[in-house]
Amino acid sequence: MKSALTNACTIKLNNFEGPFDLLFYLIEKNKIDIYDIPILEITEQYMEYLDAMQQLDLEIASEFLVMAATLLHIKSRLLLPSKEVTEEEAADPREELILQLVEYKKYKEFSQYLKEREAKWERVHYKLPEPLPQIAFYEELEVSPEVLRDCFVKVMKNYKDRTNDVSRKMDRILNREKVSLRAKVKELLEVLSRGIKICFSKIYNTAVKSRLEVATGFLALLEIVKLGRAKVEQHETFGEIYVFPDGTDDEKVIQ
Amino acid sequence: MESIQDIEVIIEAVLFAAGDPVPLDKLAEIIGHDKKTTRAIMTSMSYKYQNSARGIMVREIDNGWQLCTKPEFDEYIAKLGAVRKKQGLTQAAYEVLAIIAYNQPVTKAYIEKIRGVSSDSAISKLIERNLIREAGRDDAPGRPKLYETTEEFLRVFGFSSIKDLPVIQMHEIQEVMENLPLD
Amino acid sequence: MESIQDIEVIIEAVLFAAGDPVPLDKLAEIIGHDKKTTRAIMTSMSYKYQNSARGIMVREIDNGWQLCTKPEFDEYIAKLGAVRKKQGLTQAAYEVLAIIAYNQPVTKAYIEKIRGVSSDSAISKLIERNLIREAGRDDAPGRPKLYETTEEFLRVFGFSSIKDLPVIQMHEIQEVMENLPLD
Repeated sequence: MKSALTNACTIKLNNFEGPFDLLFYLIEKNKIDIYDIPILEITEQYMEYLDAMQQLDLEIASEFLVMAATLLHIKSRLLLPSKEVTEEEAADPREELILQLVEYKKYKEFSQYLKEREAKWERVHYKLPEPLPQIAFYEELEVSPEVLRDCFVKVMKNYKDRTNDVSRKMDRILNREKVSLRAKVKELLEVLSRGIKICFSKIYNTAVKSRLEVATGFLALLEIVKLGRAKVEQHETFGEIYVFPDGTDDEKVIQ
Repeated sequence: MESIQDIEVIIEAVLFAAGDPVPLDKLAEIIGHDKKTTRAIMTSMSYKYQNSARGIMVREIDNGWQLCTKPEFDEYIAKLGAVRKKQGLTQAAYEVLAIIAYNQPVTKAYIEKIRGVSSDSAISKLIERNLIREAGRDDAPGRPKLYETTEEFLRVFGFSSIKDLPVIQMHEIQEVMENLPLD
Repeated sequence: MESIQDIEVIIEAVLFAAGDPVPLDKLAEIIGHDKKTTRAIMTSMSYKYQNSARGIMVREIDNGWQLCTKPEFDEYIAKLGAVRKKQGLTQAAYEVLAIIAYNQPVTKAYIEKIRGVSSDSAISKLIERNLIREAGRDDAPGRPKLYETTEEFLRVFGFSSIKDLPVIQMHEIQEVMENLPLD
């Protein structure tokens, strides 16, 4: 028996995909009903296979050993019914194994079906695509003319900003050396010597002078006020600063 | 107004030139009909090719349509030479493919639970053959990769879509439970 | 014994799978007839395809035979390769277009001076979209290319001529200058 079995399985041995596959082979070979597996016989045959594999020096994958343990466990439970049977244990110990085998069988059958379909559809031939020019066509552009107009105004605005910025930067660089507190005090005193009231912003603002000049001009004004050479008035925060030389009246204001 | 026959003739030319499957949307756009009408035309056309004296037929793949030769002429085509035979899949690969096809997207752990063996090499082989691909990750702990079948799978096995897979009786398991002889 | 129709069906499958022209010798070998008979079959087949409701036809090329689409379906086949591109110009393209529209004909140097950045890709995009075109060369040193808007530009914006461009009051740009924030 053993040697016959050994011979029989030498051919197939390597082909078993796993323990389920081997069990299946045994079930079909013995013409057993999958729903009512005679565990004693099957376990015995399964162990014989493993033994044969060992004799042939084949490496036995761990999954086969796990299944062997499962089979032996089921066998022991069937042989030695416990006296105190819990409800859970009352179930057929083969149940889980059978469920797994049925599930596996389903896919094994389907894989056979896949092979058949593949064999048929392998006989079908396709044609290479013709070289087609890839033409990109665009969906309608929907833009209002105003968008174009606004875009242009914005671009020009940015341009002016940028060029303005550049020229002011240039001015600042060129003016840097000229700006000194002393020079601004002198400049302001000259204006005040005409004896008229002046608006600070008319002389110093960033549209016509660099920031440094405006700031220095303001420091110069503070200096002059400190020296008692002028008085200042401001009616509201951030409002215009009026500068009065000593003894001038309101009528004569520089425009 | 074009007759159905005129449209079928246009579609024949278009599918011939395309070689690859042409999506339903694209066909509908080309013939200037809605998708429902186009699908009806394609179904009828497919039937006509199948049942008339033609060497070629129309097949549906994943909501697209493609011309191919009828399988019965393979032996003649083989005489042209240069017919490449693909390397076959292993039994393990077929089993893994079967499990993925019915349960996609599915994790490796699930596949291995059903097969009872490690399935890494079969999975890599199937990916290499472009029959399956990764499909994101499962929410389960460890966020394992999920696998699904590809359009190439449909093409190779002659399915028009995943819905085309034969129904496996899932209630079979239920019956097993009921029929277990409890001794 | 195969009928003529059976043979024609086989030939359809063979020519389809071959794609390239199949020499008469090869066809004769495949269908198991002599060359003279094969030629007669091919001539008759070619005639039938030409005169029936087919999108494809059989063509003789250099003593070989090939399937191809009938020329009258070219326009439909062309749609296969057509890729619909989402409309919409980039901000850069709008700016370049606006500068050209209001200053045409204009050089790239001018455009780049106004924008302060290189504008090559925006210009090529606009040319590709047929919204601008080259308009001769400037007299300036190096004779740089000039650009102007096209009829397509007028059509897209609904202008009948360039005079329809919305008017920009010079003060709008001037104001911009005067209202510069004093930093």
